[in-house]
Amino acid sequence: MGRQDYIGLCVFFAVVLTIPFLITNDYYISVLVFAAFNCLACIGLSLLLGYAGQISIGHAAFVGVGAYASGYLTVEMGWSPWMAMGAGVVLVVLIALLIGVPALRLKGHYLAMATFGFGTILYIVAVAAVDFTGGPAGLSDIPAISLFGLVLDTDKRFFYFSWAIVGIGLYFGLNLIHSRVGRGLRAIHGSEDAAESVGVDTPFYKIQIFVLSAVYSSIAGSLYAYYVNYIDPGPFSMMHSVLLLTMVAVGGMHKVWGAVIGAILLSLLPEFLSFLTESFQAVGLEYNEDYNTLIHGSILLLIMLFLPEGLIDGLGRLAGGVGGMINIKRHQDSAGT
Amino acid sequence: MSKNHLELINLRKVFGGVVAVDDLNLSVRRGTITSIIGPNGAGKTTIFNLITGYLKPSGGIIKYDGRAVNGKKPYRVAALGIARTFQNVQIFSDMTVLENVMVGRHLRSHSGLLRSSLLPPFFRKEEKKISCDAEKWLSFVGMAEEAGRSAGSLPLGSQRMLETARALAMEPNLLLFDEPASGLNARETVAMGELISKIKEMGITVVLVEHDMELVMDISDTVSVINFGKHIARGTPAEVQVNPDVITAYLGE
Amino acid sequence: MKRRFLCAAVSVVVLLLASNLYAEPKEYRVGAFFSVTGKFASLLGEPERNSVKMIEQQINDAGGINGHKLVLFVEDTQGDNTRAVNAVKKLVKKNKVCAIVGPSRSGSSMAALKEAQKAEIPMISCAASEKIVMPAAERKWIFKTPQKDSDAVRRIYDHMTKNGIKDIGIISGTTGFGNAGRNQLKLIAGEYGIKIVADETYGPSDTDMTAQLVKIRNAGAKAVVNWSIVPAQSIVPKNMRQLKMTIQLYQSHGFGNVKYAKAAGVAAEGIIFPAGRLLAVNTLSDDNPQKALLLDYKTKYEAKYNETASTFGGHAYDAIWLVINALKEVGDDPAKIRDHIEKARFVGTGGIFQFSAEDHNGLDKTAFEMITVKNGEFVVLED
Amino acid sequence: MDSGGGFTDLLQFIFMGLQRGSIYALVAMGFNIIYNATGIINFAQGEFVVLGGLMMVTLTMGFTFSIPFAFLITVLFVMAVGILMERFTINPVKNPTVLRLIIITIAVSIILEGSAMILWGKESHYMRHFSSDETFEILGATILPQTLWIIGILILIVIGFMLFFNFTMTGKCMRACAINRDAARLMGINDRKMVMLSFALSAGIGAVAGIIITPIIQMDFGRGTMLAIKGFGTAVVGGLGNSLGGLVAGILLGVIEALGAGYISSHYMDAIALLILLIVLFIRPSGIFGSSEASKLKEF
Repeated sequence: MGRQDYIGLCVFFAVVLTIPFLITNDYYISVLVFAAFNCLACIGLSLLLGYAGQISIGHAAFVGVGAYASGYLTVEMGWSPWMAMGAGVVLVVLIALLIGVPALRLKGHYLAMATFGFGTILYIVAVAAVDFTGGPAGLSDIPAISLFGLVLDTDKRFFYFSWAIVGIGLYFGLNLIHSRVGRGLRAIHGSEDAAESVGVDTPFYKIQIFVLSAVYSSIAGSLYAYYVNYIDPGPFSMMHSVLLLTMVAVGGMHKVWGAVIGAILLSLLPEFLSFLTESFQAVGLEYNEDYNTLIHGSILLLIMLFLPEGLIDGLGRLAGGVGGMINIKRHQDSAGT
Repeated sequence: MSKNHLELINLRKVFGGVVAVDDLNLSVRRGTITSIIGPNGAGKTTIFNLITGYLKPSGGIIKYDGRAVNGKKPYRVAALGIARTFQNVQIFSDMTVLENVMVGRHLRSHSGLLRSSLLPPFFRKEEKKISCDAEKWLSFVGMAEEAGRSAGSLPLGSQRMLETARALAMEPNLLLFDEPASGLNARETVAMGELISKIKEMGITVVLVEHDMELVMDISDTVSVINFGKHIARGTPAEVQVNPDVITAYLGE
Repeated sequence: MKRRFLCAAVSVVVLLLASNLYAEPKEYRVGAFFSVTGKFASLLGEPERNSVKMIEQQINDAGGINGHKLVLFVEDTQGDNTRAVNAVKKLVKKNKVCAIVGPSRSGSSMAALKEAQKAEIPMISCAASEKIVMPAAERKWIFKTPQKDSDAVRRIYDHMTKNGIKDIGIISGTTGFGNAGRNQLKLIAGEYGIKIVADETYGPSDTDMTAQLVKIRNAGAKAVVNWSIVPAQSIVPKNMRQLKMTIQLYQSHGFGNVKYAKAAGVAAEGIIFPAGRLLAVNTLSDDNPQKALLLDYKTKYEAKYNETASTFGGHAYDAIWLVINALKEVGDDPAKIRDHIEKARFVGTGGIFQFSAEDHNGLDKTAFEMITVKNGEFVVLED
Repeated sequence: MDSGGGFTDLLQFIFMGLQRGSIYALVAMGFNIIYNATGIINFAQGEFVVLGGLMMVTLTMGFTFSIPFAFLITVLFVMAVGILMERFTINPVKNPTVLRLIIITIAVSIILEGSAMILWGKESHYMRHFSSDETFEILGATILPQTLWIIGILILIVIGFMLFFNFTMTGKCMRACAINRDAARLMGINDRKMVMLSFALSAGIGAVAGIIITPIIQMDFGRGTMLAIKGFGTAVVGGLGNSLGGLVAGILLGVIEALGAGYISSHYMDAIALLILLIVLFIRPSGIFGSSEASKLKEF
């Protein structure tokens, strides 16, 4: 049980290692680097949402805190990127505790609203606190991070670095869900009352996982800052929080792998759309970029309508054929009663 | 060690203006099966919820092993060795049967967030032990074969058994059953009765809220009758059955 | 069902092949990236995209550049920095362009410029902030065509000084553009002995600035400067009128489309703002060196797209012509193009550019004309 | 022309707050109607407002229809959009979970936003005021006639809905569905129809909000998200599902924002309102007017 997850992890590392040999164009490598940031944040979010059942529409703010801590401390204070990243994590832990302790007493839409409101406040602060964040003009000239003396300033190097961190995050996440703590979290999702009846300290567990998922986001943010070398409030807005949430849901929120798949696919979607645009234009068809918004919305809608468990289960079901379908159906029917 | 394992002294719970539990006094002797019976709405489940911390008493004292345990959170109550089942079965339907019972071992294991995330489960001693123990309790209720199944796909009878196995995995001193036979067929009810008796033989004190009188009279050492949140009678099954107050309460004036 | 899927798959493959077959060896490849569908910046990106597309067609209809076909690759950043960074990489690494025009927004430019620098491909931004090209020695490969914020501020302050205005209130949107303007307004005020008595901001989607204006009024300001992109530029004058504030309103050069003045109706009358000459081309004197070019761009754009030409489209127009001129002279070697642009003297819609190693913008404050709104039209303000 | 002192300013801010707040209240009302019928938070609510505003612009400025006639057509049009949305995206969902439904409404809002962008373009559209756009003074503070229209129409809608929910059979059925869907179904109420009706009504309210605010703020395709956010916040502060609460919370938030911008700092205006929202949530998780049980019901 759970062993296939670890086989999956090995496959994951093998794929990451070979991709730069298969894709020689650095542009696609860089698209995948951005996908890695989303992936990392989404793994954290799926631990919170899919396993512990607690929603957050404010995670982009944690990504932002990580990015800004890294940006400010390296540019203004001259810290080393690694120290700044660590400081970002510490800061995010403190902020997550501050907001999480009162917010996690809430449920459902109220928790959604609280995380959302908090995220928006941090965004407004990022825009308004010009002295620290540079305001809308942002912080530029953030240094690149280096590993064992190797400066990670090419796309390939950063590709390996960022996906290795995703891999580590994935490894921690997978271990966690197959452990005592992970079972406790899933129990909270299943039935909070029952979890408490066997002694699961639900408030403590919720806050722990909230903090952990915020840390994932923070590291994703720091990596973003070191890769782009420039940050402004734009990428940490609420739209990005919603996007992260969507990635998790599209991939399948009850599996960590779902978050990975969802993050990669939705990160690649704009590329697919621009490919579509080019192809239409290349054969002389009149096609306007404006339609891309429509296509984006439609894809999201179709996935949610027809593959409600997310791509990972949905595709698995399609692959599993009719027999598998009946099985799951029976499962659902009895679960529904 | 006091003779009474659990003692409720002037316990009171008011919802809005409605008195659900009205200065109730009740004691449960160690190692016995005590049943609480009474008409619908008599406040039986409320009593369980007060004991296990899901509700805060409006007044009175709950003594467990001679110590007051009022107002503790449910997970603290569980840590004292009090386990319970729920009237509407509460299992973790997205997890496997075995995993459900493994959650029951929560208090008997210790890995925290960090230790849990560092090593995969098959490299961890504690994880193996948890799974071993869980299998043991699953066999105890006769469900060893179902270990890999998704808990949500079980029929109701097995779900109640599973809930019991999960509670037993806590190795509690006191186990509260909230209508364990509701929704079960005759055969399953008998099996449940046998299981509860077996649990008592292990030295665990059992408190039972149940509507199935046959089951109650079969296995209980003591029966307490509650009506409108008040204790109206107490005794052996035989005594209670002939008590005129009880008959009035059930049949009306 | 299955057959339809197959058809779709085949056509996708065909499309893919078709797009690759397009590559001919002798063409000049130029990249462009604008915020065509972004929420707050599509108003900039659309005319920019339209302008460069128009020029591409114009050039190719006339037989290309020295016989080379001009192939333009346009990316949509959606106003998003991540996409902007990716777009530069795509243009450089996939499309192998020799120069890049865009993006529309200051933030996107700041995020993307590192990639252009690293790839050593000239990038000519259409965004306002001066930080993009400062210091020019470090931003070796980066140029920009819109006029400088600081020059816009100077023109406004010149006008204030002439009219004896000392105490002013400023109000700006919390966008990169608004913020950059706010900084310049505060920075330069001292030079002119102007005192900023109130400094207010509002979010890009805000719809009512009454509270901020009341504060400015109470602070005793004798004029208001509003620095933002739409739609706030129409709302601020309306709010002022609503509050019966009669002090002079100055706006930034972002007020670059007569539509915004129309949207504000009577409230827009008398607004003063610095802008490139495109907006008031009809009131320019015939001997103005820019006039012929401005009229040409304006008529062609308006005939093709059936909408008023804006200064934003003009910025992209200038940028793409800078590249085309360089291509004509030195071919498609990026380094040569860069060197050529750095020395270029060029009459554009934004003004008369004179680039140098120290100045990658090439415009000074004479690029601006002070313009006012009269009977719903832009006219050059007579001193 | 000099400021008329502290009181005038206060009054001015309050007028501004009332105008903002009325729109928040209307959007929140739309949220609440659908929430009551389905338990869904419809994030496309803001797009109804945008569609209403844009359609009205086209009808009055493009086709030069009279305002009452255009008003009617616009509301009917947006209601039709609401019904279509329910039929094609909400109704077919068999095993709804809250998160799934939320993402569906987000997807619909993206689609509606994209459609609006294609149909109406990217610029912001303006529309003439219902009556004069000359302000008049009350105790030194100025107010637009359009603001009075907004407040007046809000009051009419509130009264209209109170009558509808309390005195018509359909309204009572909708309330029954909101309280207990299963029980209502057992009583023979067609709950599916009620869900559709709730989408129609809340789309209609959204359209009205868009129509009355457009003369003041102008309308463009991208405004929906922010309106939805503010409206959702309002609905939560007022207690989800509580229409009267939403009304009061809307006005309150609008006034607080205006006062915050006026007296504290315009840089942090939106943050102030959200901070209050958070404090309300932490102290009274069910909103100012919500019942505490309601907040425990829905889970993800």
